[in-house]
Amino acid sequence: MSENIRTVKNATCTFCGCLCDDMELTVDLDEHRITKAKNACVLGRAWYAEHVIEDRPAAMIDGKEVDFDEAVEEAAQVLVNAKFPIIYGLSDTTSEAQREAVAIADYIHGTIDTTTSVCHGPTGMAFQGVGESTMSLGEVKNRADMVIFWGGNPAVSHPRLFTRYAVTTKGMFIPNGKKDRTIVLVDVRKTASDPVANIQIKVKPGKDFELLWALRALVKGKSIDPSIEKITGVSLATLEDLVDRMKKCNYGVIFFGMGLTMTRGRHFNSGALMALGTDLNEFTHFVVKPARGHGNVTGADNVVSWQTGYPFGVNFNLGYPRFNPGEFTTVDTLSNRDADAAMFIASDPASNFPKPAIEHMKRIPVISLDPKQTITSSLAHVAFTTATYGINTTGTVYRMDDVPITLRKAYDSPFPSDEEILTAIKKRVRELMLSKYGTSGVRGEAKVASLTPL
Amino acid sequence: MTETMILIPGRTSEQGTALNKGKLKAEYQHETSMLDINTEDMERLGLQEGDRARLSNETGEIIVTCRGRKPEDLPHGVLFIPYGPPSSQLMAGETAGSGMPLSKHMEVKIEKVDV
Amino acid sequence: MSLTLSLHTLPDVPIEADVICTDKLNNVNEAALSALTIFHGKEQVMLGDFFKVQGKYDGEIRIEGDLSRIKHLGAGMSGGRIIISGNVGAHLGAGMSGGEIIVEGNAGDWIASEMIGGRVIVKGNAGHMVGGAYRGSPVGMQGGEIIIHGNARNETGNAMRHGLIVVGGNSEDFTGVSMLAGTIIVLGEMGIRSGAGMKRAPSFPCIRQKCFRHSPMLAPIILLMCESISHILKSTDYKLMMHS
Amino acid sequence: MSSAMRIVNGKVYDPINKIDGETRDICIEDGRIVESIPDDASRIDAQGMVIMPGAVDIHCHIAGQKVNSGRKLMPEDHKRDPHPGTPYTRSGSGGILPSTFATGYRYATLGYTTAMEAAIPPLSSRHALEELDDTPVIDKGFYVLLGNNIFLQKLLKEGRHEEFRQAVAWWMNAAKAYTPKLVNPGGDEPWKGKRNTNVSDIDEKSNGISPRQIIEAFINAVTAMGFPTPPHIHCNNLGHSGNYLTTLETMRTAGDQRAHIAHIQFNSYGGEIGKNPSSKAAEIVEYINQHPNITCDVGQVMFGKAAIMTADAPLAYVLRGISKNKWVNADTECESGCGIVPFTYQEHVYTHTMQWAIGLELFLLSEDPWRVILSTDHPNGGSFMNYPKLVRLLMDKSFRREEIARVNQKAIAKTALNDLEREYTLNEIAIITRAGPARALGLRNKGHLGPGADADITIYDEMENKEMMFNAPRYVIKSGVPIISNHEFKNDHSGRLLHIAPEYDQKIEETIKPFFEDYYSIEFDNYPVNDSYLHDHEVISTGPLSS
Repeated sequence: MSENIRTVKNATCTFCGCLCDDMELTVDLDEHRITKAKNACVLGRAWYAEHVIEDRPAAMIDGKEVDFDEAVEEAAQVLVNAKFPIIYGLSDTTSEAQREAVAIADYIHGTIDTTTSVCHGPTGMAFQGVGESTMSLGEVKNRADMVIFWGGNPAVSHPRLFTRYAVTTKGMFIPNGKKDRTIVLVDVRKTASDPVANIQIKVKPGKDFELLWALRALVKGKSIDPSIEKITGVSLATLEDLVDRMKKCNYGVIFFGMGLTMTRGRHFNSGALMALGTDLNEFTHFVVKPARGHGNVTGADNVVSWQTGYPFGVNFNLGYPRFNPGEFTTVDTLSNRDADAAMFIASDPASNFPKPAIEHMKRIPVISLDPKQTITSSLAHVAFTTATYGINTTGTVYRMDDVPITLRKAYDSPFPSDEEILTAIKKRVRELMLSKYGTSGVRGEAKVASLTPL
Repeated sequence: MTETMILIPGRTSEQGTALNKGKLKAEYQHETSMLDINTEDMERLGLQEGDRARLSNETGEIIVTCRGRKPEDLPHGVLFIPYGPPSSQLMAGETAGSGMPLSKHMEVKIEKVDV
Repeated sequence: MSLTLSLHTLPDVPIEADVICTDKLNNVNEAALSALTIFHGKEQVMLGDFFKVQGKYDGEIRIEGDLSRIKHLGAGMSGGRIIISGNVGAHLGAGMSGGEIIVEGNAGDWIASEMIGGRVIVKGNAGHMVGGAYRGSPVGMQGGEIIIHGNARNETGNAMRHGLIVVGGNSEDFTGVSMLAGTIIVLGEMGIRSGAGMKRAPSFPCIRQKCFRHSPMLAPIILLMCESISHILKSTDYKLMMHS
Repeated sequence: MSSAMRIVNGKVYDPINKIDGETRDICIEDGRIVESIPDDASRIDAQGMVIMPGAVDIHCHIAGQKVNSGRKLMPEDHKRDPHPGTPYTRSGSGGILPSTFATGYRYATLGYTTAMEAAIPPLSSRHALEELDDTPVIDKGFYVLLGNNIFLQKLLKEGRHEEFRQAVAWWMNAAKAYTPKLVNPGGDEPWKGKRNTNVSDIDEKSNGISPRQIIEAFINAVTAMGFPTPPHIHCNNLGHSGNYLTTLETMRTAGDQRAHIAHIQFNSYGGEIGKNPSSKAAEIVEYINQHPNITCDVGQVMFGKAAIMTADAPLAYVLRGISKNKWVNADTECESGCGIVPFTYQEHVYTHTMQWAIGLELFLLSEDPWRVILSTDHPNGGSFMNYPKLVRLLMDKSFRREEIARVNQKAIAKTALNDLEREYTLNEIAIITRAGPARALGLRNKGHLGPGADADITIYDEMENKEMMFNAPRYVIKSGVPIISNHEFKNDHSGRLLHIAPEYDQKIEETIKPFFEDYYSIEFDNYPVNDSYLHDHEVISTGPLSS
């Protein structure tokens, strides 16, 4: 350990959607390492402790080191010349970089999608059907006397959700913390989150939808047949008790996870849960919140929405944004062999996508931006090594509850940030598109007014 | 002996911390090929702790290492695996017009692999 | 002679060809037809780049070849007939208000979604969201008929308000989900959670027996094979809506 | 932008400089209006055209978390109205809640060059700033929601008025905002903490404080600190029958100090709560006519698609019960609530017609156009894209009559609308869309075409049909840059952020911090927005001198 030590207070850990912004980082500036991350959870500690500046070229084409500009040129050529280029990822980067990525998709008339489509995309679709009653995390801390976790395992996925926001923390109207709250956990199996709960409900795998609708019926005062226990594995008495508690609480919250969105029923599962939360507002104040995953996936939703009007899975083929999950989402554009080029930003779909999608990635030119070598970067035609957001770069990230936070940089990286790389690619694709089609060239809809060059 | 069960991939702390070290590292690869299975199901399938099992469906097949879990912790017929490249091999590309593959609810055949 | 379009080149990426629509081709000669713009991914190309065009539109278009990557065929059409000899891609006849589309092979997802009138017949199988609503929209099919000889997949008739869907084979999950009115008849088996979130149903449909009731306008009737959701729906008189 | 330009032969409407339709040259240099420029500068011949300053929207919802949540909520609405890109401009989606790019370009296509987002909780001001940076062409700023701020209420309850003032100034800086916004002050606590209830009277205490105490304190503090515009107030009981009394009391609370009542149409209803509203436009306008300290924007309802989008969460819940549509509620800790409901105003519905008529009555009875400003409370009363039609309703009596014939006659019969013959002049339109809002906002370089003003200029073809005329300016110049020429986009422009930076005693942070650490979920040091979010910006001066 060197003498050249710096402390960064109130840094934000970008590992999960909690985006805890109370990190106190001890940085060894000579070793380029974070030696201590006070306040971090087990995941956060690993996130910081394992972060090293990789000994890799900043840019590679087909595995060979190249100039940055050469890689930008090649990436731009690939994107402009493709007929159905897709851009995907974006959850582990800043909203500044996300804004550039959407601009590229707009300029090249490509498709943009984020990791939302394979985490809470179904929740976004359900939201479009039913809306939701929701809150910022401080409201949970200050007011929630009943907290339900459904289909998720926060102890493992969002370790500080319990202590910082939702269970043990004390708040304005919750002076005694956990003692003032009723905690309920609904899952198919025993998880590390179980001990936190006053009430644990084990639902049969794939029966969340039925259980949620039974609860909705009970909330509305309808009677439910006791055979519900046979269907869902949960007794009617348990459900009635739960409904009674939900109606009587003062401020109720349901956090839910991908146990709902990734199982059969998908958007209908999360929709049923959001509708339950809405129904309960007839009796008391009730809110729901998907426990979002990767650092800035919520920012990706926000940026794509404000720039295009749609949250994910957006296609610009006709010169304006269109939205259709199942058609323009990345698992589909890859599995259906629609995409003929792909740029993956700060995500590693080659390690977690369905097999047919991964197979298609190997057939088409791939551009990757990642701080580390990944399975995706290993198969990429153009690979950029990037600075890590929140450690080597500043920028804006959105917490799972849409609260935006500015990152604090711990130390410099020799690699450019996603934003810098994407800005360079954006500039180049714009030039290429203008030279290919001209400023007077009508692309997209015939509705577009043709313009003469300046 | 072969049985059809439901496979649920999910996160674990070990998988979460290992992926910070790198997905190409042994630790991550090891963690993502560990299968949690109810001990009674194991017994019926003739599997012992640490035995290798083959999971397969229409999409693909993988070999995993079995980790017993108490029946009250993991229901009969339900398998759990940390997310990763092995679980991807069993995931179909179909999203039913949603963009979301069925990533937490896959029907798989499980059988013991004799080494 | 009716108009015949034969696919002569397989597309690399999906083609969007809502220009192949009966309403748009009256009095257009072969050369002009060949020059119509279609989208090959993001590239604007001409119809003739992919299709051999023969004849003149006289109320009927015949389309030949493997059209499984051609989307939006007949979308928005209000009359006439399209006959497709092979398989066809997504959004076939989406939003159509009249006329007829006949598919000899299989069809993709979202066929006749948000349809207002007319008829679509698929002799093979169809994909997801037959006659369904696009995301965010509270109303799907508002009229017309869809006849699938084979199977249909998830969310058949999602948020349907009027019209008829008949599936000769099986349908999959969430058949008739959030239906407002209209008729869905499935002669085979259904997936789980059929009719979830239906509104305004006067009585609970038959369970465990096949029935065939047609009651347009008044109420959604769907042929339900017993599933767990049925219990809940029964006990709540269907009055629970997805929205309220 | 050093390019100089002269606009010749056009009829100029510049009420601030008392120019009413005279033909004059307008000279532009370096993004400003100047006295003169060399003769060889480029020219726009505006023969047969009308020249006005770029229009200023004093109240709209175009950015931030709640608008974006509404965008995510309504893909079906965007699908109907795509906004294609051009070689100069980005693409987007239209509909009732356009994407950021479409918002900026569409405002420009109506001749608007400034717009103020009306309701941002400080906790999400970064989000609003990022969106506003992606909203092209127009200059923009936002009002920050402080009327339900628990900490500020605590100071007031404890009688700590000086600290309250310091804290308000601190918050303006922390958020980079333009002025405080009070929405249903005092109503958040019963909504969030008392089973979705609300305050129903300006003197009803909730959590130990009444709406009147909050309103009074903000007006006093903002007046004392010389903010360019007073607090903008969304009154209690908004949308409820009988609420005009609350509105009158709210205005009385200001005494003779300045106050701005937002979308006052929604607060001009007679009748009994829970029953059909009647019109109390005359009573409201009479008060405003007699009290030059009051400004308001109308919040006109226009038939067709709208979206209820408000920090007044209990109101949105009531409307959700009526519309049965999808509903969003979003609570922000210690600061605000939020409700969203897609909505459609229909001609045949009694209440909707009544709302429409009340708005028009307010315009037509107003004796001082400088203080009764045009707005639809976009998207609450309808899209800002309705402004040209609204202008025609005000300027064209026979068109108004045709429209009146199409709506619910029972409602119309209970209003004075049929008796109002007034037609707005072009000069008055220039006042309610440009000069008035600029003056109400204290924007001295906006809303006029005198030397030193920002070169934000709209040039319309003069036409009989005023809706067509105001729908398609031939030229729109922003900061001296010709954005639209001959109806086509020829340039892009980012626009700048307008905000204030009042001075405060830094010691106030020591008072705020302990509360913050206990009850907020982010760290105090991470709360204030840093300057990197400002991009191109302008600080509007504050202090007694500027008032």
